Amino acid sequence: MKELIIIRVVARLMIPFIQLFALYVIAHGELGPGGGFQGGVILGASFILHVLAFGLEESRRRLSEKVTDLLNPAGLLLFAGIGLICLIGGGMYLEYDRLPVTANPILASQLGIYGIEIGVGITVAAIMVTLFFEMAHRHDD
Amino acid sequence: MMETLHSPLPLYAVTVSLLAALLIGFSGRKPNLREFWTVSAAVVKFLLILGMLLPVLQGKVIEYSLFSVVPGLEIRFKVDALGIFFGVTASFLWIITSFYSIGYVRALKEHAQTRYFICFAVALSATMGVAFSANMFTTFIFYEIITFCTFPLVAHKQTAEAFSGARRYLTYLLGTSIAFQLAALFLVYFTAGSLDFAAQGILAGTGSKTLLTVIFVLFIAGITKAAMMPFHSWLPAAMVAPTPVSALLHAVAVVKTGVFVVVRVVLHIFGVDLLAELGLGTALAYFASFTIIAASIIALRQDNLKALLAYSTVGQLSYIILGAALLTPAAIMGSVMHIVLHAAGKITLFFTAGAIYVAAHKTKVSELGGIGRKMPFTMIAFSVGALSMIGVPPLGGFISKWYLTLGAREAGQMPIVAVIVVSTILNACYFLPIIHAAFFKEPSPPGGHGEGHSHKAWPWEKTRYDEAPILMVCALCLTALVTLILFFAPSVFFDLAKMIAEG
Amino acid sequence: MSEHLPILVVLIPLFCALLIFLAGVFQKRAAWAIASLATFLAFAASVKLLALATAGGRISYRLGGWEPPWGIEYVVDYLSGYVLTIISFIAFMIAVFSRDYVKKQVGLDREVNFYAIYLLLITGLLGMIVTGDIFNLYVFLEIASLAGYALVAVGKKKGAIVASYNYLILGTIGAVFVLLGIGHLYMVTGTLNMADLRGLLPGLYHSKVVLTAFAFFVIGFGLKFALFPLHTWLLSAHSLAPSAVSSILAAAVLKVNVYALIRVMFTVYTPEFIYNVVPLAEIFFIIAPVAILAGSIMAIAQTNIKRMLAYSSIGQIGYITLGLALANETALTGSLIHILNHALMKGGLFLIAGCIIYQTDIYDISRLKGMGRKMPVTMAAFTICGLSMIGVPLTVGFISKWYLALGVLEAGRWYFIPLILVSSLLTAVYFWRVIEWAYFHKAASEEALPGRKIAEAPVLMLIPIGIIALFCLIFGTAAFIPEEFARRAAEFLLGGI
Amino acid sequence: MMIELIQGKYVYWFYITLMMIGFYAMIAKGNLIKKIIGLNIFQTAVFLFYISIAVSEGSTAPIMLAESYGSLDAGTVTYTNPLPHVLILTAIVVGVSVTAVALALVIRIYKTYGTIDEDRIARLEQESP
Repeated sequence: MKELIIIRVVARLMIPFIQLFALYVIAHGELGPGGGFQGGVILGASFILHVLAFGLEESRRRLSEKVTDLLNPAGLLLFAGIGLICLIGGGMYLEYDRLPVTANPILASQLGIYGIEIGVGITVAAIMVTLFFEMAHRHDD
Repeated sequence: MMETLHSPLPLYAVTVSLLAALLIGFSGRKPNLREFWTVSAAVVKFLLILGMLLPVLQGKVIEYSLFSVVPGLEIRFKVDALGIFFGVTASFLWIITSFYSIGYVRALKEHAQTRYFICFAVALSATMGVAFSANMFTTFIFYEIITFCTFPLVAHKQTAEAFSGARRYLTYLLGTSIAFQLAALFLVYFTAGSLDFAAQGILAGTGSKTLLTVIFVLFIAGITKAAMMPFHSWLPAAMVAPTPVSALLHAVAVVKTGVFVVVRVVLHIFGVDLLAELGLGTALAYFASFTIIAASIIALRQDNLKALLAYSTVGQLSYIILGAALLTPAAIMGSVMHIVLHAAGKITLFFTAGAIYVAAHKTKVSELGGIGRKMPFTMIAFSVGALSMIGVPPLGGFISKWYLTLGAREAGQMPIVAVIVVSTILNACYFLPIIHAAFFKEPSPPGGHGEGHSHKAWPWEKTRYDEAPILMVCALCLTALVTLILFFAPSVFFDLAKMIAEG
Repeated sequence: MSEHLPILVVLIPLFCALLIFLAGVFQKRAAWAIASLATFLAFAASVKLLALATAGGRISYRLGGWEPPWGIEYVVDYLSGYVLTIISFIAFMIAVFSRDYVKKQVGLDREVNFYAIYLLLITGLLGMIVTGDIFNLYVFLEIASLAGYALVAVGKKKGAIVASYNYLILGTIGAVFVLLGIGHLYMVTGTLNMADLRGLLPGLYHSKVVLTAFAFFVIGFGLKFALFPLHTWLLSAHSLAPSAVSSILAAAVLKVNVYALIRVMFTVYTPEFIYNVVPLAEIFFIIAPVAILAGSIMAIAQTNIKRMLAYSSIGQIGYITLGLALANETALTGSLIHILNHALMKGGLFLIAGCIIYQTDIYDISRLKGMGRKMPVTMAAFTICGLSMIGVPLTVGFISKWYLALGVLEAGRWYFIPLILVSSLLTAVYFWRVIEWAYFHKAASEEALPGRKIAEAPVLMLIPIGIIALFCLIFGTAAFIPEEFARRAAEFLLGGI
Repeated sequence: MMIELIQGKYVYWFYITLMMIGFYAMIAKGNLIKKIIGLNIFQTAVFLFYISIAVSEGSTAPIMLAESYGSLDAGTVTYTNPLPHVLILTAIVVGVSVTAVALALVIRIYKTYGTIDEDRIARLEQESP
């Protein structure tokens, strides 16, 4: 385990920055290059780095199966739910300018896209992690 | 134009035995109640049909439209002279057969009696459906229902032999009806735009000569229930069925449905004029003649009594087709009359065959020596039936043969007259020896035939008379009597036949 | 609210699938209830949509409020309303059926995943039906396909995983071909909206790119719905999957892919193109008869009941393609009714096979002796569905064959009549065999199944079967109902928008 | 003529070659993992095709620059068509999902049969149906 020490220290240092960058990419998606997909992948990668450095069990303790299982559909639900809320505002599905949170259509549209990018980001990250865990985990049963 | 009555009576006549089938199914545990349903349905059905007979005799037509499946395909009933003719015949004989069946299955303690009676009732419903249908689509449906619901009856014994017979039965009937009859239906609907029966046919002036010929051939090949050669071999195979089944279904309901549909097609799909113009009537007549002669010759060689009767049926059915094919009024009358006359005669013969089997456990012609002395009523009835088949006056069979011959002469087809004569001789050749043996030969010593019952003497040898159960004997005497009465008082049927022949 | 139905019909199963995942973390038992409810709501929405489309014609829904040629459009017209109703109905029936079946044949631990993936499959299928955007069609196609691969592998049968893998490989080839076809069309027209494409394409009908695109579509969707030489994946996938899955694959997935091809043929391209420009009909005239005959003959040779049903699907697909190729309204009506017919009866038959397997673990037809008495409801339903498959009058199978045959005659190709009839006979052979074993033979001695009394399946499995069988009869007798919708749809397809 | 066809449309030849390589691997390889690799090559070829149809000579990325904001002049700047990129983004996600499902299946196949060779699996299946 000793040879891992460098990796672990570096990983410990890097992971918060990677995650911060992921959040930036997600949040920035509405105006510039970036968005939920890319940000989600980066976010997921940070967890995968954690697994590589600290091992499956340690990571699972931090991010339990239950949480990823919940986050998987939750992100999608956020996406689809925002689309559905637009219906309440009298618009079509995913017509963000009619999002019934503000009267300003441009603001509403921005908020809607933010929400959706966040939803996509959550799901992509959670799926990445889930896939990685599933593949890395040896099913000996 | 004929007057048309709209009344649901035909529907009731068809469904009454369906209802009975349900009730029979529910009262399977109580045999007496179950049999009560069978008999009462038979009686009610007959009365309903009698109720329709009078208006039809006055020249009216009863119609009832049930529903349309899709535009152009309608389930509709129409009671005309031809339909009521067949309806009266079949429903009357059902009453008698019901009693006979009860005697038969109880005497032999058959298994699956409830299924037997249910299928029987459904088969009768479907037969009425064919008789009263107003278009080819309705006919086709009931035609197929008959096939399906008689399968369990034919396979009733559930032995390997019964199954192989029943499978052949189904293969022939279902196979040809799907392969040919359905194709004919498609073509008729496509060329004429309708499947309704009409007095002068619906195909005149619609398609090319080739197309109409193809349709006709498809119809004749597809209506295998008429047992025309070469599609006849299901009928002898179906003789594995219990005798009442053979009696009603294979002397009346199933095979008569076949010839009835052929007559329908000839008269009401094609029309006499069109067939005459196409020359198809004559072709069919010669085809039928071949079946008549060939079947009689095969019948000569049969030792199994029921097989003999089956081949005799094959031949006799072709008389009916022959009559229709000749296309002259007299021939059509003879043909239609033969439906009822052959039915009465052949059902008597089957009944006696069943009675002999129940009382003496004999199935072979060669075993019947001297049986007339033990079962005089049965064998007298047998003789009446056989003589009617041959066409000896004063029995019913004579009338139809007379008109057929007349019709053949009218049509100028002397070879057909010869065919009728030859076949009469052949009929005599296979029936008379049986009668002779039954009454004038010494009984064959027990044990002399068949290894199956060689070990002990039969109880009937001790007593002088050993008839089948009373219900069965009554039934077969009654049908023999009907054969006789039909010669002297054919008036109702005669009038109907005339109406049919005159269109 | 009803103006949002085109999107809701897709969203309901999607939301519920996510809900099942979410709820499954805490409560595994809710999965079945949610799935049944979702499919029922989708069915109700479909019925309403069909009614709306019948009354008022084409319904268009602009996703995100974007105008059609630019935004994604969802369209419900006669055809999609009709297919939508059929598919959502079957999906509902199968969802109800699954409760007991999945518990036993799939296992409790996979229950949540099963229902969620099932709903995703339904989402994909319904999405494929309502979408009016051709790329969106591809996305839904892949959603449905992925869910399908997963569902095939979900069962306990060993070979199912390999079957699923092969299905995946061939299915993906098919999907990529579709994607290529879309790319080619986009390359020359710059639009993805089906109606827009229809308007832009006619001038380009002789362009090689457009022709190539069409070939890609036919092969791509053909792979997905097992068009004859491309059917190999179907046999093991349909026969080894759990029966509820086989049922949805045969009844819904095949049908929706056929529908997608019809959409592309008639809405993206025009009848003028498919019948006059490309030799599609000539190719189908060769493929369809071979498929019909080969499917029926191979079905006769099978001893495994599910394999028999799988082979028969290939033949039935042949009927539908034959109707498409005949290029007249009657035949197309027949094809569309056959979509309904095959969905009902094959869906029903696989469920029935599921009932039998659930209760007895019998796959072999010859071991069904005496089953008619032991499982009367199941076998009665089997008989009805079987008769419908043969095409006996008063079942819906007769109606589709009737219209196909009339269409054949109208097209002047009488030589297909014997084909239709012969295949009916062959179908009769393999169904009658089962019916005879079940009803007219004495049951094998109990030793064959030690210590187990065979009884009827649970009520919740019987009800869907019963309803499906009943509909086979209802639509066979009151056939003017499906005929009305199918004929309108056929008229609409051939007549142009 | 031939040269022109190859030179002028070399992108298409490129993607067709790539596609056939992938197709070959999917059909001919016995190793289930190699089939999946083939599948990915096959899909990627189509993705490249899509991207290639979006390009037009001398075009820039379709990002609205600050200086052109408000005075949108379509004639001056040529953009790459962004739509195929978006479509392919979706298609890539789909492709990843397919790969994931395929790999999951291979893992289960390996656990059941102990091999990922197609012929051996077929033989095992025949031995114990």
